Formats: sequence, C-alpha cells, structure tokens
Amino acid sequence: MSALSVEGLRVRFGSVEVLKSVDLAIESGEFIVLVGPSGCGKSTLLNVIAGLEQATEGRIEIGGREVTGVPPKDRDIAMVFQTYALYPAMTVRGNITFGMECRGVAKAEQQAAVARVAKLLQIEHLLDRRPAQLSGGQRQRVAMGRALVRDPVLFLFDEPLSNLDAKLRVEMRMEIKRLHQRIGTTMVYVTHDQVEAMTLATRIAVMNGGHIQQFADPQTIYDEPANLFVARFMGSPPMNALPAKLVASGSEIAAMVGPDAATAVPLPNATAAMKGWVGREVVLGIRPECITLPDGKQDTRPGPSLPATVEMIEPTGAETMALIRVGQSEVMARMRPDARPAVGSTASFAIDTAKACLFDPKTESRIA
Amino acid sequence: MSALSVEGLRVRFGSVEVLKSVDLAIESGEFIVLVGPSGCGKSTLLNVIAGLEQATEGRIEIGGREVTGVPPKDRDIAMVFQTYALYPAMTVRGNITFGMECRGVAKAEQQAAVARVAKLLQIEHLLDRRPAQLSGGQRQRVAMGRALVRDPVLFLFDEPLSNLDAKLRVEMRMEIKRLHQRIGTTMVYVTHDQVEAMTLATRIAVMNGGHIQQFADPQTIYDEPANLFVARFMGSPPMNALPAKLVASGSEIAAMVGPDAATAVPLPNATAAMKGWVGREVVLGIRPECITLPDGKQDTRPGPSLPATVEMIEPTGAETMALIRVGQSEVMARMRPDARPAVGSTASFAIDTAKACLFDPKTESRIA
Amino acid sequence: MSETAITMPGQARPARPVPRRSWLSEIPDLLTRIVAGVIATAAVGYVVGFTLWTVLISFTDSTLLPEYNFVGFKHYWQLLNSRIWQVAYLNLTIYGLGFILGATGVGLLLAILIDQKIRGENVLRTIYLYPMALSFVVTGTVWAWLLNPTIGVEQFVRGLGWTQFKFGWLVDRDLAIYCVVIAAIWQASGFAMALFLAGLRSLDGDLYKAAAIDGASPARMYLRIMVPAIWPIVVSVLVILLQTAIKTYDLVRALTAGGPGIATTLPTNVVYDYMFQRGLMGAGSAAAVMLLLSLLIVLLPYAIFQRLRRGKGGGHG
Amino acid sequence: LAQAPATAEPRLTVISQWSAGSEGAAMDAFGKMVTEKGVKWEHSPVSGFTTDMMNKLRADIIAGRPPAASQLKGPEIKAWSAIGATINLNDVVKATDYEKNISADLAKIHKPKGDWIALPLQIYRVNTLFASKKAMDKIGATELPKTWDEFNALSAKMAAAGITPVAHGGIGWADTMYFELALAGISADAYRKAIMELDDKSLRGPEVLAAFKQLRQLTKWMNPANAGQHWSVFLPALMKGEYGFLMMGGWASGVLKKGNFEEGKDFLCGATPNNTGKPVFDMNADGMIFWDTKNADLLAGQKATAQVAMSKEFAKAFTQINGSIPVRTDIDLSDAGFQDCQRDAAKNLSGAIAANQAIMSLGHNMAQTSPVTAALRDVLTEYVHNDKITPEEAQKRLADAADTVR
Amino acid sequence: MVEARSLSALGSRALLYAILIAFAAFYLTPLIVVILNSFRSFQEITQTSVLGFPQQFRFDNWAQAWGSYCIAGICSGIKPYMWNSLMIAIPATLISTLLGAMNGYLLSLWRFKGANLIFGIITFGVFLPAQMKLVPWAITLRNLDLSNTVTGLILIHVVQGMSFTTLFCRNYYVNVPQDLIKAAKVDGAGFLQIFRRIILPLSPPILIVTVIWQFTGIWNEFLYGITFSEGSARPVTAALMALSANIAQAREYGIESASVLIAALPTLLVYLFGGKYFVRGLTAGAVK
Ligand SMILES: Nc1ncnc2c1ncn2[C@@H]1O[C@H](COP(=O)(O)OP(=O)(O)OP(=O)(O)O)[C@@H](O)[C@H]1O
Ligand SMILES: Nc1ncnc2c1ncn2[C@@H]1O[C@H](COP(=O)(O)OP(=O)(O)OP(=O)(O)O)[C@@H](O)[C@H]1O
Ligand SMILES: [Mg+2]
Ligand SMILES: [Mg+2]
Repeated sequence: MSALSVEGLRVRFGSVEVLKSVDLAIESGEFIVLVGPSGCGKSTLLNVIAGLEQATEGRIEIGGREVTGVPPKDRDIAMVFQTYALYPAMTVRGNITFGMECRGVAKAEQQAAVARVAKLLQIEHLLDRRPAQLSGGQRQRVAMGRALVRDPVLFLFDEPLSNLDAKLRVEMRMEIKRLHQRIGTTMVYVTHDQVEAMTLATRIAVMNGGHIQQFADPQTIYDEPANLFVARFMGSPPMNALPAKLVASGSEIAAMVGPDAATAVPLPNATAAMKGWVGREVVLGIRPECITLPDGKQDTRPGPSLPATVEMIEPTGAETMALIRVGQSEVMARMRPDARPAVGSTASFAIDTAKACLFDPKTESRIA
Repeated sequence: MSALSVEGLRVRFGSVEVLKSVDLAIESGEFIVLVGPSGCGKSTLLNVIAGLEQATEGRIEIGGREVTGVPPKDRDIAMVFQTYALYPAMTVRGNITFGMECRGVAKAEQQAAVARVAKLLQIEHLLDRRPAQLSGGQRQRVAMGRALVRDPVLFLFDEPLSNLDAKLRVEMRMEIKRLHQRIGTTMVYVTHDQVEAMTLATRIAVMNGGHIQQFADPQTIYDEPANLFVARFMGSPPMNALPAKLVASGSEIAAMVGPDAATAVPLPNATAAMKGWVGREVVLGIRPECITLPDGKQDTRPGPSLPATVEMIEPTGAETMALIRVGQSEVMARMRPDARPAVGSTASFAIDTAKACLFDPKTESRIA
Repeated sequence: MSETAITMPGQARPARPVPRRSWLSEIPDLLTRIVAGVIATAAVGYVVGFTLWTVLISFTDSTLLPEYNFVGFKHYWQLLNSRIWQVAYLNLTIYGLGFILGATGVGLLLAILIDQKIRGENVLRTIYLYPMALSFVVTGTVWAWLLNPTIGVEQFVRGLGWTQFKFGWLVDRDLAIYCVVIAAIWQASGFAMALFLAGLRSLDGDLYKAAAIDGASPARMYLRIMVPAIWPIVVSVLVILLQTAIKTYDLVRALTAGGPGIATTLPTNVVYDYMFQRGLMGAGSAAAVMLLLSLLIVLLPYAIFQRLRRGKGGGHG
Repeated sequence: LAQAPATAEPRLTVISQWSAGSEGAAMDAFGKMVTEKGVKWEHSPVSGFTTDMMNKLRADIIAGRPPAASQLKGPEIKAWSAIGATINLNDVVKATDYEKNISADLAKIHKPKGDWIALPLQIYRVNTLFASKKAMDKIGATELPKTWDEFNALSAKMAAAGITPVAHGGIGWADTMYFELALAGISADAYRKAIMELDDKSLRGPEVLAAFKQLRQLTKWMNPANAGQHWSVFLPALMKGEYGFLMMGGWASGVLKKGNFEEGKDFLCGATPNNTGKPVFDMNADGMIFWDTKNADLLAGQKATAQVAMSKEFAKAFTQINGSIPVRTDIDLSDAGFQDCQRDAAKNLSGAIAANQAIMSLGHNMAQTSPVTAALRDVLTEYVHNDKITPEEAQKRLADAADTVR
Repeated sequence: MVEARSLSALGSRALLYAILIAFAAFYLTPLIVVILNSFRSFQEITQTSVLGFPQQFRFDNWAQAWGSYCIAGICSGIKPYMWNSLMIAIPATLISTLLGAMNGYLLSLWRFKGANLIFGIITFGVFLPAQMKLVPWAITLRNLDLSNTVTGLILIHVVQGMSFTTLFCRNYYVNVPQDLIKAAKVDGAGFLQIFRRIILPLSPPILIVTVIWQFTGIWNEFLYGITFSEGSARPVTAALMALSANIAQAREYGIESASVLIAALPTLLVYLFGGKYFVRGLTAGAVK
C-alpha cells in the first residue's frame, strides 16, 4: 500500500516558486530521507504534506486518502521539528498528552499511552520535568515521544538531530533507526547530514532548487549519482570531480586527467554509453576512498595508479586524508590511518576505478 | 624558547574549583589543541592565559615574560572567540583596526596592516561590510583577521569553528592549518571536535574535570591514550572498551573477552607491564577501525579473528559501520564500504591487535 | 623565571618593544570607572537614602516640615485604625486587581487578535498604544467628562433620544472605583498589548505548527501554549502595571478627586493628603512606608521566584 | 541669588494660586497698584490646587528663600509662620486706621502671636444662596427662604414641581461647606464652639445633630448623579430652572456674571437660611503673608505692598473684579462696579460682626488647621454621599475624628 | 462540508475585525471628543454635552490656548511653557538615558560582587511614590544650591529616571555576549572606550525605549514641575493646571481641550513615529 503519494506538487510563495513539480510515491514502512542544500524546499515539502502550508497545485494522498483541505490534525501524521517545538510551560507528560487532550482522549488512556511511549524512549524519569530542564538529547526524545504517541500512518521529521552535538547525534541516529525497525511506521525524514541520510534511509530523495534530483536507495545514490550535484552533495569529503578526456586504448577506455598518457585512468567497467564519449571532455568522479596510498604490505590490491603531489595531510586517527594534486585538480584521498606521505613529495596513488563515474560537463548528468 | 608556560595554575570561582593545578609548557611555533568535555575548564584556561580571568594560584609566562597582573592588551596575545565577538556596529575594517586604534597606531600603518591581513584571508571585498552582512565563514575569517593583525606571540582560539556547518568547518580547518604553516605563530586552540584536534595539533592536551589528562602529540594520544577517558574521548566512534581477562598462552598473552577460550584475543605487542596483569581483569581497548570484516579478496591480512553477532549496520557510503556483540559487550566495527553482513548473523571479524590497549579497570589508566 | 628570558621574539619576527605602558595611561580609564561607580552609587543612594529618610520621618511628629521628635509607631496605629486608610487600601485592592487583570486581559486579547495576520495592523497598534503618550491627568480629565452623567455619555445618549438612559457609575460610591479602573485600562492596555504581541512574534514558528498537528483549537493553543511560553513577558507586564497601580495618584485626582465622598481614594492620595494638605508629614510618611511595605509583600515572592527560575538554569530568559 | 544692592528699587516676589480668570485679573490689578507705588511686582502663580501652591511654598522655605509674600489664609498663617520667619508689620498697620475697620476675628488670624505678619485681601461670604429665578417663578415664590424651615418648604414644592431643589456637586470641600452652612444657620454659637473650638460637648450636642439632619435633608434634594463634580457645571441648568438652589461662596456670582446671567432676572442672591434671627456671616478670607528677607529691596517692596493692601482703593478695585467683598467694613459699595449680592454680603458682614456671629468657614480652611479640617471633612463628605450613615452615627464619627486630631 | 467550513471561517474573521474595530473606537473616543471640543464654544458644550459635533468649527480655542490665554497676567497662552518643558525634558531625557545605559553596562557587563543587589535597589526606585520624595528633594536641592532652577529639575528627573533607564538598559545588555567585552579588552579598549565604541552602537533599540519612556514621563510630570520651578520657567503641565478646575471658576472645556492637545502633541508624535521601535526595544529589554 502506498503510505504517501505526492503528485505534481507545486508551491509558490508570492512570486517565488519554492517547489516545482515534485512527485514522490512512498510505500508503507519505508524510511525516506530528504536531503538537499539549505533553502531547497525540504521543510516546505514536509509542511505541505503535514497540511501546515497550502500547495499551489498538485495532489497528496496519505495512506491512500486524498488530504487536500484536511487540517493537519486529521491527516494521521506526526511531526518532529528541528527546534523540537516543545511546549515550554508544560511538563514532558503534558507535552506528550496535549494532542490527546485536544482530541478528547480519556485520561486513563492518555496515561497508558504516555507510559508506553516513555518506556519505549526511556524517559520515564523525565515525565514531570519541563523542557527547559532537559538536555538536548532528552528534548529530542520528548519530541519523538510526542510524535510516537499519536501512532500515525506517517512520521515527518524535519532535521530532528541538527541541534545536537556530534556525539549525541550519532547515538540518537541509531535510536531512530532501531525505532523504525521496531515500529515499522513510514517515515519521511529531512536532514542535511549525509551520514544520517545514508545510514537511515531505505530511499533517499536528493532535492535541489525545488526539484527532486534523484530518488533511490542509498547505495545507488552513492555509487550511481544521477548527476554531479548529487555526486558532490552526498559523501564527505565529497566525490572528487576531475576534468578529463576520454581516450580509448584498445578495447578499454581510459580517462586522461592530465596532459599526458601517464595520467590516463583506465575504466574497466565502461558501458556503451561511455564509449560514445571517447575523444570528448568529461568529468571523472572518484570517491576519496577510492584513492589510496598502498602500503605495499597488506593492502596490495592491483589496479591503476596515478602519480600525484601531496599538498596536505590530515591524520584523523582512524584514517588519514590527503589533499593531492593531480594535473590541475586538487583531489582528496582517503588513506589508512598510518599512511604518512611527506607533504610536497610525489607519490603513486592507487585508484580503484570500479566505481568511478563519468559526467557530461555541460548537463552534469551521469553518463550511464 | 617557551612561548607559553603555565605552572601550578588553579582557578576557583566561588566555592567551585574549575582548574586544579594545570601545568603546560608550549614551545614557540607549536599548535596546541585543548580538548575536553563541556565544562571541563578549557575556556577558563584560555581566559586566564589571556588575562581575562584571574588565576587563584599559579604562574603564567608568555614569551618568557611573567604576566601576572598584566592586562590582556599588554600580554601580546590575540584571541578568536567561538561567537567571533565581532563588533556589530563597526565595519570589517573597523573590527580589524579597533585594537590598533586603541593602541594608538598611526592611521597609515593601520591601513597597511588591514591590507596585509585582508589579502592573506581573502576578505578584501568585505572590508566595508558590517558583521551582520557576512556569512558564517566570512565572519570567522574576519575574527581571524582581527587576531592576525596584532601579530602576537600567542594566538588563542576558543572553539573558533563550532558555529559553522560541517562543510565550512572542514574548509576553515584547512585554512587555519595552512595559516599556521605560513605564519608559524604559536597557537592554543580549544575545540571539542576530535577531528579538528587530530588534524591541527602538534600536541593535544586532553582535559577533564579541571585536570590535564594527557598532553602529547596526536598520534600518541590516539594510539597510546593515557587512560580510558582519553581513549574514549578521542576518536569517533570512540574506542571500544571490552572487559576482559588476561590469559597467558605460551609465551604470548591474550585477552579473553568472552566466557571461553574462543574469545581470546592474542596481544602480540605485549609489554612487561602487561604481563604482570596475567590472570586479572583488564579492559581491552580496540579502535573500531581495527575490527573489520575481511572480504576474502583484497583484504587478506592475517590475524586473530573473533566471532560476533551483527546487531546493526550503518553504511555511510565511504565505509560501513557495524555494531556487533562480543560476549557481553557491544562493539563498533568499521568495515569496507561494500561490506554488508546480515543483521542478526554471526560473522568472524578480523581484529588488528597491534594497537590494542589495556587499561586497569579500577584506575582506568593504561597498562603501558 | 628570571631576567634571562626577557622577550626573545620568535624566529621569524623582528624584535619588538615590550608593550608595557606607563601607569599614567591607565588613569583616564580608572577615572571613568570611578565616575561610573559614583553614578551607580548616586542611583542607589537616592533610593536607599530617600526611603530611609521617609522611614525615619514616619516615626516623628513632623508636621509642615521634617522635625525629629520621635513618637514611635503612633502614626502607623492611627492610620491603620483610620477609616480613610482602610477605605484607601480596599480601593487599591479593587483598583489594583481590576486594572492589572483588566489591562493584561485586554492587552492579551488584542495581541492575540492582532496576531491573526490581519490587515491594518500598524494603524490598529498605534491606536491602541497612543494613550500611553498622555499623562494620567489628561486621561483622568477627559474620562471625567465622558463618564460625567450631566455632560458626558449619559447626556449624549439622552440627546439621541433615549431619555431614560443612565450611566452613573462615576457618581455611584460603589461603582466609581471601576471608572478609575476603566480609565486606567484605557491608558495602559495598549502597552500590554504591544509587549504581548512582540512576545508572540518572537516565539518559534514551529510551536504553532506543533499545536496545529496536535489539533489544538485557537483558544486552547493560546491559553495552554503561547501565553505560558511568553510567561516572562507576562510577568514583566504585570510588574510594570503593578508599579503603575501602586503609584496611581493623578488619575484619581483628576477623575474623581477621591470621591464621591472618599469612595475612590487610593493610598497615594492619602499620602499626598496627609503630607501636604493636612501638613502631617510624619503620618504621611508612615502611609508611604506602609504602601512600600505592601509592595514588598508582592514583590519579594516575585524576586524569589525569579531567583529560583534562574537558579534552576532555565537557560536564557 | 546674589544679594541685591540696598539702593535697588523696591521689589516684591509673590506666589499665589490665582493665575487666571477673575482671580488672576484681580491679582493683576493688585500688581498694577503696587507697581504704581514704584514696586517691581513679580508674581509667579502656582496654578492648580492650593496644596500645589503650598508645596511650592514649602520647598522655598526649605530652600531658605521664601517669596517676599505668599497667599495664605486662616489658621495656616499661624502654622506656617512657625516654620518660616515672617516680618513684623505692626508699624505699617498701626500707622493707619485699618485695624479699627476690620473684623476682630479676622485680625486675630493675621496676627497669630500678637504681631501683624499677614494681611487679609478679601472676604467671601460662604453662606450665599443662589436661587434660580425660573424655578422660583414656577412654584410662585418671590423671596429667598429665610430659615431652614422655609427652605425645606420651598424645596419640597420644587421637588413636587419636578425641579431638583439643590444643585450640588460634591467634592470634599463643598460637602463640608454644606454641613457648616446647615450648622451655622441653626446656631452660630454652636458652630463656633463645636467647629472652631472643637468643643466635645457641643460636637455631641443637639445643634450638631440637627445640622446633620438638615444636611441629610439637603442631600435628599440633590441629584445623586452629580457627585464629584465641580459646582460650576450646574450653573446653566440652574439658570434654566432645572435646579432650585445653589449654596456657594460669593465667587459664584463672578462666574454668573461672566455667563451673562443677571441678578434679579435670572437668579436671586442672598444669605443662606438662618434660624438664629441675627445675621450670620460664614467667612472665607484670603490673605497674604509676608516672609522675612534680608534683601532691602524686598523689604521695601513688602512695606509698600502692605500699604496698598490696606488701602480703600485696593479694597474696591480688588473686590470689584473677583466678586468678593472688602475686608474693610468702611467701604461704600454703592458704586456701580459692585453687584447687589456683594452689597448684601457686605451689609451682612457688618451685622454679623455686631452680633458676634461672624464665623470662620471650615470647608475653606478658615476655622481649623488643615489636619483638623481634613479629618472632619472625611467624615462629612462620606456622610453626604452615603445615605446609609445615620445623622447620629455621623455625629459620633465627627466627634471621634475631632478627638484624634484635637 | 467544505463550504460550511469556509463560511464559519469567514464569520470568525468578521467577528475578529468587529472586535478590533470596537476596541479601536474605545481607544479613539476620548481623543476624538477632545479634538471636537477644541472646536466648540463654551456655551455649546455646557448646553449639550462634551460629546458632540461642533455646530460650527471655531478656532479661537486653539488661538487662545496657544497664544493669548492669560496666566498670571501674561497673556501668552501655553506657547512659552511648551518651550520650558522642552528645555527640561530634552536634557533630562538624554542625560538619564545616557547614565542609565552606563549603569546598565556597568551592572551587566562588568559583573562584580553585589552588582545584582545594586541593580535590585535601583530597580526598587521605580516603585517609590512621587509624593514621598518631594520633601527630600527640596532639602537636597537646597543643599546643592539648585532650588528653583531648571538644573535642579533636570537633576531630579535624571536621578529618578535612572531607576527606569538602568532597569531597561541592564536587562538589554545582559543579552550582549560577554565575549564582546573580552575581545575588546584583548584589543586594549578601556572601560569608556568599550562603552562608547562597542556597547552604545548596539543600544539604539533600548535607547529608543528609554528615551520615549523618559520623555513622556518627564513631559507629563507636574508635581515636581510646579514645585521646583519659578515664574515664567514653568513647564507646560503647570500652565495646563491653570486651566483646569479652580474653586472659583467654571471650566473652559474648549480651551482646555485645545491646550491638552497642544501640550500632548510632542508625546503623541513621539509615540506615533517611535511606537514601533518602542515596542521592539522594550521586548528586547523587558524579558528577563
Ligand atoms: N512562508 C514563506 N514565504 C516566503 N518564502 C518562504 C516561506 N517559507 C519558505 N520560504 C522560502 O522557500 C525556500 C525553501 O524553504 P525551506 O524552508 O523549505 O528550505 P529548507 O530546504 O528546509 O532549508 P533548510 O535546510 O535551511 O531548512 C527558501 O528560499 C525560503 O526562503
Ligand atoms: N565566572 C564564572 N563563575 C562561576 N563559574 C564559572 C564561571 N565561568 C565558568 N564557570 C564554570 O567553570 C566550569 C568551566 O567552564 P569553562 O567555560 O571553562 O568550560 P569549557 O571547558 O570551556 O566548556 P565548553 O566546552 O562548554 O565551552 C563550568 O562548570 C562553568 O560553569
Ligand atoms: Mg528546513
Ligand atoms: Mg568554552
């Protein structure tokens, strides 16, 4: 069954078109993550789904029911906000029960629901505190509790973790993931943290400028980005994009990223479409983790290698990042933690081209 | 020459002792990063060095000169604040020249200095704007400019990047690193971002509860943490800490993390001190990146392996994290991006014990 | 460390003079701090000094001018037992409650109504706020005209043909105090409205969305969520109105002159009456001190509440 | 602030609350006469209420620089002269026949310790009754009521004819005034004893009770809707015959004159009802007190001003403007500048002095110092506006109030 | 269903505007009455009621009130007194605002022991009734040799005003990040320099509040204005009083109305043009 379906949605604020024909069809039980740069319309889309903003055009169905004109409270949704929007003057319990109170649910039933949710989120001991007396993570949990207690068809999350510090974010992310696995409700989740998107989503919708750029499962988004925007947006550090020229060497083709043949990166998995670009300018996309510095011991995988000057290294403990210069381009490489190429030296970097992508430099679309 | 030396520093606010005997000796040209949890006294230490708070006890020298009683402006320091603390009513130029104006520097000299710094930071085009008209990154640059223009003996940074979004943070981090490489001034830098600490510091001081827990270069901090606190604090996800029993098997010793011998993790680099703990309870510390799932193809390094149940996996694109259960403990493993062990299955994880650490479960200090 | 370590500049930097300036250059700064201190002290001294002086005088038998023959608590007992003081206090209670609750209520209602994305908001806000610009004397005078049965609204309505119309609150000894309340509300409710409105506007927009999803009716949404959320503003408004209520004097003088009879006399009128009309400065001071004491009874709990709130670390606000 | 040279021209600084209207004009006339004597007249009126003027005076006394002269009246002269030094006018007064030609009671007030320190400027008859000609005509009455019984009878007729018999506003002082008129009309002696001397026995005596009863009667003839209003508000309605009587000091005739109403045609004017048979005069006399100064120019100015204030010319000029009557009893009021009402009042005054029935007004701060007046006033004004208080209860309260302030 | 909903929405919208407009009428009535009366004659008002449309617009009330009404034999209306009020209100407003800002700065940003106590005491000054302070002021002015001077009046308004201005400014400055002060100290700025260069430029929102509040308060004040001024140096409130009830006079509603309007004009204008900023700044400062 389709939990949410959005068709031809347009939203205009005054003269600005914030959403330009958005289509989404989401199956029941999915965890959809909306990502995109600031201002691309993520919150607007969520608000329109929730009924908090009016669509200019288009059709929305929630749980198979058309909801145009249905007020938010009757849409069978729950929403968690970036700022949590906890009611400051109510206790945690009051925050959680307020919705039920408004709907006239019996007191006993309310208490039972609170107990259930509080147990689930382990906030039993906080029920009588006020939001101001809670830490960021606790507030986040309460906001979740308020949504959970509704037991809706659809959960909407608008950057629910962005106000937390890095450590807490990781924890809460896992909790949300567990929660979804447990309750199985459909979720639409906005974030601009790629890791969140990658780890939580069953499918990711990458938005930009009011359009959905790609809507696919995380692996596809990561490995086969629809265009340069998606490629650069997902992954941190982002995918390296090198201007290159496609050359054919025998049956194989290679991307020449520098002036001479020594800089040709062979592309073993070339498709027919790619072959059509031989002789033309392309953009070669390679993820940093595909560029490594073999230590000659354990890591001995064969493959093409590229000489490059090391411009800067950043050991983070768990890995070492290097900024290297390949031809005209600065490229990020992701190396083993103990790799320590000297800054300024030239080393031969191993390149795993299995997942390399080619993009049309004009349209920026991937050359499939 | 010692750029900064702090001896026996104590700071008490009312009845609370915020800093408890802090000693630091910093050589000229170093980049010292102070890390520690919130409230551990990092800002206080910085403020005392700057002369903005009074020490209760202890002695501070900057550039070899005792500075007790010397007001901030005469300490030959510059400081960058978390909130940037740009003067809202002044233009960027005014912000940068204000200090010189206060010190009565000639107009022409001021302009020359502004020009130099603006060029260095590429903010020439912003000089006539006000802080409110700048983006986060630009504000950060201006704050840096204001500090740089002083050309001090010592730079103090109090979480200068924590107000920026992730992407910008990475860029600015690199910029600061380059800057330090270029001007070579001594810097003391507070953060609670481990990556910043690891990548920027020549030495890291890890603080907790008003004490310096460890003061060493990043690699040492990461590989040989002085105690469990440091071990857990540095690195994300943090080092796994497993309760274990140290057993001897022949000349080698091993840490038994589960009930039976199958869970014994051999420790090849055992020191004499470790051997003294044979038969006793210890805490085994292993970094997530040392626990991997061999794919049997390229990654074929030999070594001990441990059977574990996969509880959750998180593919982030560039790598895949797995939460696995080893005996009673939940452990994080960091795997290749394409590793996809089934959740709930039991797999044999490879453990790189070269960098494993042992901790005394009582004192939490590392068993050297 | 010893002399040996005098600023040896770092490798790449040129030698620079030790930037230690003479203590003389600190003087202007020191001086301004002293001046600032003196100003603050003056402000404190004024409050403490004048208050203590009044307390002192309240124990003396001063008449037209301060004198220092002490009579103990005589004035206090006499006042507490005097009819006019009892009436005045009762009036202050009625007026204070009526005015504070009325102005807050009207202000809140208007703020909430204006918050509904209405047209002409600026004009309405200005209309509601302008009475703040007027003095209580003017307010009192004009309302005295309007409420006066012989020349005001009553006469006007009768002139329109409804000859039996009656609106005699101002001259009814039981209702006149409510005329004072109405005039005071007229003057101050716009101010309350403006503060509440600004408070509502400063709230996180997500709060409205959350309430909409929870299905709260507008009334419930404002009463249960928004107003409690701007509670600090509500308290500020209450305190400002309280201070106005306690000090109200000219309004009564211009509107009812304390009458009919002594039906609308307020404690400040009594203070003024005793100090200046009757020339009983000692008794007048005692009245003023009692007024301040009753104020403390209201304010101290507020101060404690503030302290607790801050102590609990409710963050900002 | 600098000391003026001794040879400087005479000068007088004076404060009063008479800033505008007929009183302001009278003050200006006074100023002109003084100026003609070569004195520089520096009048700074403290407009508003009397207390405001007093506050100003107090502040100036505290500052150690009171004005050379200020408006002050009744027992306040004594009270205030205790806190600020005054000059001795004995020589100036004794040099004229002034003292012989004024009321002894009045004189006493202006020389509280035996020495002249202040001078009365004018007298108002408080017990003046204004009757609406139209209302009188309607019930066929031609003459003002002489006694309270007559008054009550006429009022009853008016009430029956749909006229509100008494036009009364009801601000504290006016309520007090109605009581004193009732009492003075019942027994001037009782008034003198009870109110001016605060004699407890008299306060609790039958005359006072009778006065309260008469006052209650009066309140029943008032329009309750008029409470808290200035008396002048009712003048037009009074002239139209909607009201019957107004009891108000002589100053009301000045206002009527300004409103182009004529005595005899629009209203009648005379003394308030009086059961005693002999003339009663309830006096409200404003005075001017002269404060001590070191400045020779001011001293000279004070002396010259005092001479003017005692003169017959002044008496005429001043009172013609504001509707009061001269302090001096030897002034001929036949002059066209005076109204009949003033002439009547002046005659009344001489008669009352002769009969020893010239009394001092309580409502206008002539009978008692202000603390006493205020204490009594609180009782009286409440009584007027609260008909649940019985005359007996009110009498008790009044006597008790007198106890606490005596 | 949909139609019914929109109808009820329309209805509640209409009700909303009805209430707002009713209140607007409530607030405007007194002003309109005064304006209309200022064009009516004495006779016209006393013969009907104070509510009424002028039978014929007369401007002589305005002319009299402004330029020819006699106060103490000087027939200059309230014109010269307006000037006096300005001479008192403007300096007193500016100085008390500046000192309040200074105090607020001192108390909030240079945190020292007892700052909160001092603040509490100064704030308490807000509640002191004016009557209570009249005589102490008289004594103080005498001791300072400032009796009956404009300076004395300004002093009074400055000192009394400081309670309010300090309250407003302190509550505003508490929200200024302490880091700003630290940065300036590192830059070498002194106490006054930080105030002048960094804090003051941040202050317009709250300064507007205090200026409006103080100006209105001082302009409308009359007890001190009458008591501590002399002769032709009186503030306009004193002149207004000369018009209102006097025992021996009838009220000149027309002239009174015109004078009230003239005298209230400066403060009305201040609210008309500054009202928006007043509210904005007040919320910034009052919430604490
Ligand atoms: N009510 C509104 N009126 C006018 N423009 C609006 C309104 N709400 C949003 N916008 C504009 O619509 C665009 C999309 O806003 P939206 O909040 O959906 O972005 P977002 O993707 O959620 O961004 P962020 O990541 O910063 O939250 C922005 O340019 C915003 O300025
Ligand atoms: N002026 C002060 N008076 C009293 N306590 C203070 C003061 N300044 C700081 N503290 C306390 O001292 C402790 C250390 O504060 P500090 O600001 O140095 O922490 P920090 O390590 O910088 O934390 P964060 O990472 O949150 O910035 C905290 O518990 C704080 O509450
Ligand atoms: Mg958003
Ligand atoms: Mg800090």
